[in-house]
Amino acid sequence: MAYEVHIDVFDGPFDLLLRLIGAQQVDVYEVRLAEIVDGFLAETRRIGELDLELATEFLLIAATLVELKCRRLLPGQHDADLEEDLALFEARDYLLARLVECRTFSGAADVLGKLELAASRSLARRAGPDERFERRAPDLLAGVTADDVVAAARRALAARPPEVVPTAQLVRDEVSVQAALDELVVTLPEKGTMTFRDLTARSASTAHVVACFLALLELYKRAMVDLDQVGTFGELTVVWTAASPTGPGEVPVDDDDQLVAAPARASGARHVPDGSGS
Amino acid sequence: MSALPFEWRAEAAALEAVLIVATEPVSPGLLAELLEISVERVDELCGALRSGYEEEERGFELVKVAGGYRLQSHPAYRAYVERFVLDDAPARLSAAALETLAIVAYKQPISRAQVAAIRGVNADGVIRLLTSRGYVEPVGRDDGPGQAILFGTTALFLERLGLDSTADLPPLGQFVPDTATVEALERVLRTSEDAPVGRDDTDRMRAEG
Amino acid sequence: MSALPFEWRAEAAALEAVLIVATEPVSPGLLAELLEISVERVDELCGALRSGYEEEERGFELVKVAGGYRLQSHPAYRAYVERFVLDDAPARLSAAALETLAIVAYKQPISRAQVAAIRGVNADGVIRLLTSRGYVEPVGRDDGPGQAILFGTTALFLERLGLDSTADLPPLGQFVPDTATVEALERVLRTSEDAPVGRDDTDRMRAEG
Repeated sequence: MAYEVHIDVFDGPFDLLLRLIGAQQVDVYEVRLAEIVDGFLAETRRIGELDLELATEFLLIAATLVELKCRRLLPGQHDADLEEDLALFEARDYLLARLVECRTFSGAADVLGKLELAASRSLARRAGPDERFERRAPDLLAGVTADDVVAAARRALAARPPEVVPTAQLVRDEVSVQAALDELVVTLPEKGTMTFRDLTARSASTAHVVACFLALLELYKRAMVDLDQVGTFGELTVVWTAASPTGPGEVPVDDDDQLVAAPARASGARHVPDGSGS
Repeated sequence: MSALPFEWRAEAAALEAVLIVATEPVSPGLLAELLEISVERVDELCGALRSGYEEEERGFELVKVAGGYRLQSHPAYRAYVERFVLDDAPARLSAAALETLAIVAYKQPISRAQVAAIRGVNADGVIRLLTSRGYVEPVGRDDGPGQAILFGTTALFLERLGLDSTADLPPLGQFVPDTATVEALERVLRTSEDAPVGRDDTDRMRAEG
Repeated sequence: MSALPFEWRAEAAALEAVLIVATEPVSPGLLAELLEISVERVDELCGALRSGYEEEERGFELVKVAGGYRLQSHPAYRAYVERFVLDDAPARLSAAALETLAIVAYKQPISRAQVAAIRGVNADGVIRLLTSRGYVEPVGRDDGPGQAILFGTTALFLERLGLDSTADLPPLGQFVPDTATVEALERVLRTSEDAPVGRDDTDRMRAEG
């Protein structure tokens, strides 16, 4: 499945748009990136869950588009001095090399896909030796006890760390404390009392949970909520204490903590506290 | 194939295709259904294939066992097959394979995909090994759209462990150890067994003894 | 079998007997050892068996994949085999997964970061997927300061693609875009304002989509 864009100058799959721009059939100048991003977000909301692969693909192409567009928008060479020129050439060569490499591997991927399809038409013989040879095979369970089996089961079922889906880099700079604050001042007065766990149960990313937590601290600072936690790592309960409900945007945040810059690397996401434990 | 009447050849080849991928004897009824021909025709075709293999002195033969047809190695080449089975066979289960067996034992009936989800790696190879050794067997199919094969442990598995039924397996309990415990467990395992605790089922277990 | 020289027949039949009980591709080396003949002879015999099956239009075929010989159903009878084996069909890979797989296949051993640099996006999720499918596995660590895990393709990858070894991958060079395409890309990247995008250029290259 490929994500499709619907904008004034183009209607179709996103990667096709990139190819058309490459073929100079659509002027990158006329493509409004904001429109595409809005369309993508709307589509994501419609689907209800974030398809990581789709989102990744989207980002790859969107990033390339941004770079293409930057090149087009930059002033002509007359205005730049030599050093900037060189830097520009370097950046352009780098981008060109990257595009060429991308195309090369997507061509190779097509062929691998065809090989896979062709090979899937045959099925391997996997029957193994029949019962006439059974006694020849050594008993693999020699010396294994029921206790060994239960230990192995516990190991297999418990030892694996929970899967952490690295959504952090996909929402970078898009999660703001202000937005989280606006959500909270609508949700909290309605419910009166909520646990932080319930409050963030539907968060799409760790970054959003962090934003909610920072927004809560902001509200706490303004004495609009009460926070209660029974012991370290205990459930965090939030009680709305402000007199009247407040509308979105009416509680501004200091500019300094406006943006939650999510960690750039996915592995970093594991170390971001989920908020419920502080 | 050339010994067969021309119009039979495609049907006979289709039978060969199904029998080569089958891991259990296939009943004439099922073969008839698959090829949309009569059971009598299936028996005729299998008879023709069987005598064809015999005449051509092939290394495999077509036999009817347990109510179904199956391809198997010809008794004349038993010595080679035995040498191969011994050569190829691991002497004992790796830690990773034992974990897969344990998951099947406690979570049966369970599909390959569910085992893979718990193990975090593809488990097809290990399940194939466990099935071929008779510790694990297909016990049914999932109701879901994919109708995935569900696996369970066998009587042989219980016998080898000295248990009467799977109910006699030690209770799994609410076992959620912290990281330190897990690490300690793994250390113990590493030192008590010479088998490495493999994280990857795909590299098949090698003989250690 | 009858097409083979008389003195080869018993050896060829012994090969058939071993291959019919094998669950994985069997290396020519192991076959040579079992039959006490040379590897070259094994290859010759397998080649003869293979073309024999083809001529006789059998329902199975002999192929060399992942460094070994194996029997498999003939693609012509896929429909029957698919009807017979309900599950098991591994899910097809997405375009993004295939692209990452291609990068690992051609550039192995390669780290996650190197894959990400080529794809332009974080590749952790896709590599985890490919690892869990058994197509890709850690093969070592980088010497550099980070000691990054290096990934390579597995035997299963070769099996699933029907390749004998990674050397059989089509040469990467044939996928490099041609000069016209590269020039077109370069034109787009050119920043000079006095070179607006020419409408008359549009016919030079057609979009593939």
